[in-house]
Amino acid sequence: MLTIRPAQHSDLDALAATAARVAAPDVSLPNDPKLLERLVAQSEEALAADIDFPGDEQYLLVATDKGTLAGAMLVVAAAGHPGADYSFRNETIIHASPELGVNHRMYALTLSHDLSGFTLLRPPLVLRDERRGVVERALLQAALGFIAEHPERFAEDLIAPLPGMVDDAGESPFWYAVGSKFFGVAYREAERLALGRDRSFMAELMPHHPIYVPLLPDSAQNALGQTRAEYMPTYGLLIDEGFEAERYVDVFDGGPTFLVKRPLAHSIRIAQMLPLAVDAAIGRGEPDGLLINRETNRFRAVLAPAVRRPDGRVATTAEAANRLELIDDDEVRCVLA
Amino acid sequence: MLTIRPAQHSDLDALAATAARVAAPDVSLPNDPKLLERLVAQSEEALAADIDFPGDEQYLLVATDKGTLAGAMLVVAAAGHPGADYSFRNETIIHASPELGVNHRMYALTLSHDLSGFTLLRPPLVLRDERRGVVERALLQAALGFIAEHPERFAEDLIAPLPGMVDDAGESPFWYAVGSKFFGVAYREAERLALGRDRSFMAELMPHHPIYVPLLPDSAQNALGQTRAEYMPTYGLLIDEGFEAERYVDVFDGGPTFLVKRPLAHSIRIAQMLPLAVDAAIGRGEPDGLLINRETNRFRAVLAPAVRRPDGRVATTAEAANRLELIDDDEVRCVLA
Amino acid sequence: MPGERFVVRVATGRDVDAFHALVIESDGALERHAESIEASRATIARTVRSLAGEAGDTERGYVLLLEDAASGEVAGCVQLVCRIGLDQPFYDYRLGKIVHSSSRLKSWRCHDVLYLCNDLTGCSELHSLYVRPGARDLGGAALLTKAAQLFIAGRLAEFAPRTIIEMHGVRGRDDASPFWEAVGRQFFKVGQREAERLVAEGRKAFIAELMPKHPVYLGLLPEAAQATVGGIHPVVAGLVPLLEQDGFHFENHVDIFDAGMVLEAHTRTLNGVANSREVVVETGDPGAGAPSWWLAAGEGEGFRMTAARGSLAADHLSLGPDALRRLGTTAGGCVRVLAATNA
Amino acid sequence: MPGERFVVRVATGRDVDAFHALVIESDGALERHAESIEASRATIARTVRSLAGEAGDTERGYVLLLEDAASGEVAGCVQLVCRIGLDQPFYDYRLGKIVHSSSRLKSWRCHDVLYLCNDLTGCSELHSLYVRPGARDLGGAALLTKAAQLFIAGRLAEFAPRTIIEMHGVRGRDDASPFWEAVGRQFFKVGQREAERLVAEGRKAFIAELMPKHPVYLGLLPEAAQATVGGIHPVVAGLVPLLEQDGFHFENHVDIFDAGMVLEAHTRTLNGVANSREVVVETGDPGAGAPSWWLAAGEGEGFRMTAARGSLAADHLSLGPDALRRLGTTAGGCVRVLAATNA
Repeated sequence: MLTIRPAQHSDLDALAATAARVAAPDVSLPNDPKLLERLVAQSEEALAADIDFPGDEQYLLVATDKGTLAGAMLVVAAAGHPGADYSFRNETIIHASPELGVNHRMYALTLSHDLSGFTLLRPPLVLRDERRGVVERALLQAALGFIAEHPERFAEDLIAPLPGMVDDAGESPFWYAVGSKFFGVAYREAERLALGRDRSFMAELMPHHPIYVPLLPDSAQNALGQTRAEYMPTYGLLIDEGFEAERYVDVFDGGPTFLVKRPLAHSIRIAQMLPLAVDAAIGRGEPDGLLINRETNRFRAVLAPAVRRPDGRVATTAEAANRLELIDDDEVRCVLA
Repeated sequence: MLTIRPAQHSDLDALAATAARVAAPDVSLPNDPKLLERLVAQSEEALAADIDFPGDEQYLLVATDKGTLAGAMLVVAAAGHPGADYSFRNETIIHASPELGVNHRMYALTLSHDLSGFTLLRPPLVLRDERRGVVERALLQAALGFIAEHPERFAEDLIAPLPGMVDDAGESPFWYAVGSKFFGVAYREAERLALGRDRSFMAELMPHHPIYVPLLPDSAQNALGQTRAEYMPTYGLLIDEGFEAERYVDVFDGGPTFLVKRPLAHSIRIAQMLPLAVDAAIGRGEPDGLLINRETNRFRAVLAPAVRRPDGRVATTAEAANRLELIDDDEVRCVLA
Repeated sequence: MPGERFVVRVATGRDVDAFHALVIESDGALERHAESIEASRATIARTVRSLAGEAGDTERGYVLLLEDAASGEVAGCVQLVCRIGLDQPFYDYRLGKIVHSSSRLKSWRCHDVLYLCNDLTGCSELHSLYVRPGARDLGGAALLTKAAQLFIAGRLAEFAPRTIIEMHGVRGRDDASPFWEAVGRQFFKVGQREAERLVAEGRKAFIAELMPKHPVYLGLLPEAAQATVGGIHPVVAGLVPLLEQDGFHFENHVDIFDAGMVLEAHTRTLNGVANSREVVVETGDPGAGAPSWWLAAGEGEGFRMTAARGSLAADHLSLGPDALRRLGTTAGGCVRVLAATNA
Repeated sequence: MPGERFVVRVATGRDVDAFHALVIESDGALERHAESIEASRATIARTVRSLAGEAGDTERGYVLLLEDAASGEVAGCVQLVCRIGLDQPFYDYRLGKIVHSSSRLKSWRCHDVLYLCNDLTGCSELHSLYVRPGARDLGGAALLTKAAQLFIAGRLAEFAPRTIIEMHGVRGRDDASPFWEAVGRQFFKVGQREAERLVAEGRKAFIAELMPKHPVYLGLLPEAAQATVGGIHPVVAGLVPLLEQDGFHFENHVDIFDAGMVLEAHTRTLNGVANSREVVVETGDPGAGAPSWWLAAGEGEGFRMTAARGSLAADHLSLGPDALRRLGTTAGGCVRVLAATNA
């Protein structure tokens, strides 16, 4: 039974192994045991603390199935905190001339701090097997459930960036046309620096004036707001969840940044708070739903057969209740199919 | 019984009389019988037409009570259509220097087309008497109900601008510090021109570069995003409805422009679709609710005693059903207290 | 010296047809001029009103014509505008620098940036310099630019402290400007010739409506476009050193359409203004060894300018009778003289 | 002529204390200099390395000192930097124009706009011109600016095509700059003196971090601030006409802190570069009626400059023995000479 809970120190080996097996893992989690260890410690600290408003906390959730790690997902309470988060805002500028009969939209990329302080969801780190879709969706929905249960810990606006397109040689055409002109370092190096905490070099090096999109080479224009093939499933999940990617792209690779207002996220909008009912008859053919307890450091979510009964309670298996550490009539957050 | 319906030609005299009695009426409706007549005709035309996506339609709703006009409200399907809508976007720019121990937010006003195509709600035009609050709220809720019932006619984003602050002499300090520097004409004249359809002079005359707010005189900074005392009740109504006024202000007077995503508007979010039940026992002490039928050119809303009964139907008076042109078991949109 | 074959004079109402023939023949090189005969008539009428003292600040300007002294045929022109941009905005790009450096990344980068600007508002301008192919080898362009300076020297109060001249920019195959293709076309959605035609007709509102409001990073443009910024068309390459000798400099402004360089000078320090002076002429036979001079005589409609050899002693210049005839003056007359050391 | 009391020479390692005393005494007027003795030592060391040919492009520069010829006391200084902005960005504001016009509204408006820019990157610069109060009436500043030009003339290849000099801007009461109060303080959140101190210490990253990224509309600022843009402090008002005569012009760049004017010149056309020449000196007694000259002799560390009367005939200049002594040369030596027509 797929179970999602906060990462613990004992997950470190499995986390490192998973990070090492997924291509470009830095997008989701650092592929570096030392950094992973620090991240898990930060997450445990944040969960144990009393927190009134989002700061530099990071929360790491893991999904396990039959005792093995199936995936992980990192949630950053406030992007860029305590400084600024950098993105390109794709401004629309209407250029109209009645004289020339012209009325067209120009797009220009403006370095923006708009997303500073928004809650940032990194794409789930999940092995590329047949279970990927199920595990990713469960992780995303569990993270949203956790956010909804703890509004004081997160921002009202949620963002989720996906890595930008690369060409057959693994190079980013957007970086080549834009970033490389402003940085004196290679793409990987810039990416590495950007993951660090001190992003003051961004103010020093990045363009202060908007960049007109139509003046860029076609290869860069085509990459704008596009992610890599291997992230298309995540792209689809975010769309299903009501995220939109219209205005913001990554300053390095032009990848899309998805946005949603917390109450408009699908899994939050349709979630029901229902009393739990363990039901021995459940488990044969009932659809799986995501059940989420309302805890902080004992946070748990399970993907389990779940049905809303006519009496207004949610029926599920004893194992699911067990994993949620809940008993009958405890209130549970349900994301039912 | 307060009833809201589309304006008709026969309302013109009452509309003109109301517009003439309210100060600065141009904010809500033109104080000009000729323009009002054209507006009513446009509204009737729009209601009669098959419309697949928002364009230059304008819808005028009126509220009547005991046969007299109590108020009116204009809804513009797509702001600025077919050109651009102009506003100042209050950009946040984070200026941080670890060296100086400085980390502060600079604000800068950027001429923006972001709101182009959004559905625009003008503030209700209502006489300043003791009924004002009730009538304004009913008009706003009815307009939102109409928008929710006809998503193909309106945008996903709704905006509602309020007029900016003026000083004791009736002058706008924001206009004096900003607009007057860019226009060679007086405020009233600029306002009049802005109400016209051809706004190409905006591109010709308005600043293309952002204006730093802290460099403006205090009087202009203080006026930013503030409305006039007489619009404070409307300000409160919009806040109650979940509108937010953070980023956009009017280019002329610096008044706030409120925004909300359609599904997040309070009256839309809490609305219930219930079968109607005329109930003779209703009408003594039951709270008023706004009941809205689901029509287009026969659109009606009434503020009437309304209760959700245990059987899932909404009970109201025969008069209310009559005015809604509905009978028992017809589905009605209910915004109940 | 080659300039001796020509005189330069102010255009009058009788020159409309000849001027119009130049506009048509130039096939777009006189890009500020609409191709209608009415436009040519209006331009000449402006000169006439300016000479008569009837032109306002926003329109004062003069057309100078290059004329074959023997045949009387018009062989070229140049136009002087006293103040540009006072009626409609005058646009160009300023080529600026933005430096980004990060000590942490040990990075230092200097970016060239184009700013759309109206900086040259209120300057004087030489434009529409055109010489028929037959007169190009004979120093027609040099004579016209010197004539313009001597004309300015005689009416200095009418001209601005700064004078500019735009050079034709680089064109690629099909006479298309690589800069236009990479930049202008993206904003205007029309061909360059069409855009120039609208400007020539005075319909310039579309520039404010459509041009980039934000600066353009040069380094992000295609290399072919970058390479032409501040460049000059081969046709005018020979002219640039002459103008530089006369005090014009490239001060980082370029044309908005083809990014051709704009040369700028402090009007009072222009060679023909600062170093010319008025002397009395007398008839003589200076001989082939005498120094060469740029010479101008006459006021207003009577302005005439040419080149000739002559002997200068104190404030008297001795010229041959042919030169006096070209200048339309006689012994004892007053002539503005500028040494033509390189002629 | 007053300059005869002084010589100008290059600073050496022995001048650290004297130079440092000027920095302290100037009380902030030498705004590019940190107040520590180490900073003064580093500045002088740069001069020494530059003279020895050991300085790289990013640091080459010279300190010239004004010295009382009789007492040997140091009475002023000026600093020459061969290339600015190559290590850290050099910022200033460019004062540009934006014109908005609408034919429908019959409106034409020209807005002055300040653009933060690095346009002057790579220029040469004269800065930190300071003369002790006692030497000001005696032409100390004039002598230093002429000395700088003659020094440049002797090492022209080291200097950029363009040379700039920033003038102190207008201050109000309490020595506060109205421009700083209206603009700089809003962005920096510190006092002007503090900001200048950081720049002097080479900690300039905060400018990139905090300065306005967007142009500033001048017309929206308080009038007191507007009025000081491109202005000059009364202390340097007398210097501006001298610099303008030598070829410096205001080209619309102003200081980012106090909006004081930046003067710019084409290095090769500077009076002291274009119009000076080398002649052989001989001892004589030119007398009080002889013309006055700016004179420089010696190379590198031996550079010495002064003013004196002298008689020039062909390529020989006759000077009194006192002038020869000030120049550190003898009859038959080579001297760079510039006519001091207005001295």
